[in-house]
Amino acid sequence: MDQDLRLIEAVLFASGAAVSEAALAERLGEGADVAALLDDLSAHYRGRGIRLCRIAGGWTFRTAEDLSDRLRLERRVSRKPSRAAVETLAVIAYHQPVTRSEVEEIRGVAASRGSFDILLEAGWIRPTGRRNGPGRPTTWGTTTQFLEHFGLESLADLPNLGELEAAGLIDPRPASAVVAAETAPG
Amino acid sequence: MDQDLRLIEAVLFASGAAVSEAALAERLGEGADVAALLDDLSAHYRGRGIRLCRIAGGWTFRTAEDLSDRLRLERRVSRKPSRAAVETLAVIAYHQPVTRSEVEEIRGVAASRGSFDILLEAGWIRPTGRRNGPGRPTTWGTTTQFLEHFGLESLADLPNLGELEAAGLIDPRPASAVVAAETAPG
Amino acid sequence: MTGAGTGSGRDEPPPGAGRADPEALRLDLDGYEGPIDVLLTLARAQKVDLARISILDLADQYLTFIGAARRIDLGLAAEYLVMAAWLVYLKSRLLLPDDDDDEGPSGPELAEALSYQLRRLEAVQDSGRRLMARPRLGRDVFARGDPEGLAIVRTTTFKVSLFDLLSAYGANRRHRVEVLRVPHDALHGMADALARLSRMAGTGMGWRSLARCLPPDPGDGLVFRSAVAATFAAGLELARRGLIEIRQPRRFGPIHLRARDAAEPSDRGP
Repeated sequence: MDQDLRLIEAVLFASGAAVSEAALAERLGEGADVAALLDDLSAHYRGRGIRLCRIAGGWTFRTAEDLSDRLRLERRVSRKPSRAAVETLAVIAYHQPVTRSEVEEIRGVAASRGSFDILLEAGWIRPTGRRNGPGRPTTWGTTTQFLEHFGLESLADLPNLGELEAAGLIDPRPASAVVAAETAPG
Repeated sequence: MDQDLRLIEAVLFASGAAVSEAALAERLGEGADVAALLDDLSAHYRGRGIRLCRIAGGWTFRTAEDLSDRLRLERRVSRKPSRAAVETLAVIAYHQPVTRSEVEEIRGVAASRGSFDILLEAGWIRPTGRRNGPGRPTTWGTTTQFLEHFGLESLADLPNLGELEAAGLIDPRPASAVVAAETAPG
Repeated sequence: MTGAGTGSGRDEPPPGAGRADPEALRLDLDGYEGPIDVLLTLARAQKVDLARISILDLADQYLTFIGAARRIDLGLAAEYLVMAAWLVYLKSRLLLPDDDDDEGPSGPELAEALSYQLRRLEAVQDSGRRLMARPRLGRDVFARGDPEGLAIVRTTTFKVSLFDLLSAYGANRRHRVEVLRVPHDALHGMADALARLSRMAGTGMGWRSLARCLPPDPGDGLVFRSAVAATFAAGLELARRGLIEIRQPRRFGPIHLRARDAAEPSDRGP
């Protein structure tokens, strides 16, 4: 195989961007017929998995377009959201519409950005509007996807505090009931 | 050209790192003879400007070695590693997992902090764990990047490793301990 | 301990192999990594298999070398002298009959350990050179410069059950009791302070201390502090709007407020 052709092949392969014919000519030195070499190379790769393409005034290798579907790989990943995310979701579900700072206030924890991101990614929460007041903060609520995921027909299906307590999910200390009653929405 | 061959070519080309045979098989689906396809592809690139190489446990394309001079037009001035750094790297590569004090013992020199820093910066070494014993010192080994940089398929590919092992020269213990163990009766 | 396998280490001459030509010792120690490196270089110059080298001869050569180096540079690094001392000791152990009561390793064992260390270091140096001589990525061979990457489309499914959700809420409710609440109804707010100061500014008041701008019943303790803070903050806000001026003649001194000069009516509100 022609040494210049090999060099062009290697240069185009290793370059981080398309290479102009002028730059190729400079590399090859005087007397090289860059256009003819590119023709050769292009012919060689015709019908293969890689193709020589002319892009933005230069030449570069690209994978063949018809393979793009087979080059993609589908992966299903199953993730367990953090406790903070689950708690944030619960607070949003029960207190919606609720602002981010109200969620933080209810959870008694400051940072919740990561939790919101995960819940958004899962498609479980959505912005529902803005609260009148300083800064007009976004309010959040749950989505239809949320109901579907948890097998709920409507938000009214969420058990109320009394039912949660009866199910043993809330410590029935009197103080908690007092505080809960104080801060319950509505 | 065979569609599977085209796909392998495109996958290896598009991937930023070496691709294992298992990963290739997963992409090709059942019944594909990956080894035979790789042989075909390898034969196809023989003598060209790009070459199919086995590196770091997978397959990848690299520019042909003999073109190195003509490819190195843009002189990236890479600092030549000091003798101390090269020696330290060799000790870690051949004797891993090895502690810092074992490196010093083998080299017979105390200071090697700078060398470790340079090797870490190059991404060639990494902490691999801790040695049981007083102080539980960190042990060091080489990285995948190390294999990639030096074009090694695996650590078993280290030049001359077999002979050095046969000669009993791969042993990070202090020389006196090695000799004592060998001369000990039984 | 045959030296059969070590011969491969001698395929290529080490860089600067000639530097320790015993006839023309270069007394500059800068090029060496340490005493062991000097010993190894001296040993190599003998052009014998390291496994068969005479440690006794080597020790003598080292002592000669260091003796000469020391005449030139009295500040010779201590490690070189420590090695010299140790080699003198080793010589004595090799030359004098072994003391059977001795607990430590015998002279020949010490010599063997040194020989092993030299061979192992030689192997390391040789391996390092071989590694560096390989075609290296980014220097001799190149990877694809602009890999398109293999798209992996990830579909994430989140695993949470309704039970997880409800217990999280339950746990949250439970912890509510621990949240500290500060009764804030009794505190002075900025809205009142703004209204009050605006009224005062409207009457064209002259310099007046902050203390005399407080509400009629500022209270005490935390409530009093809130009155001061609210009034001061309201003052800053009105100053920003150009309605009043604030001055504090000295650090930590009293703060005074007054309405903006009537000569600048444009700065006033309608």
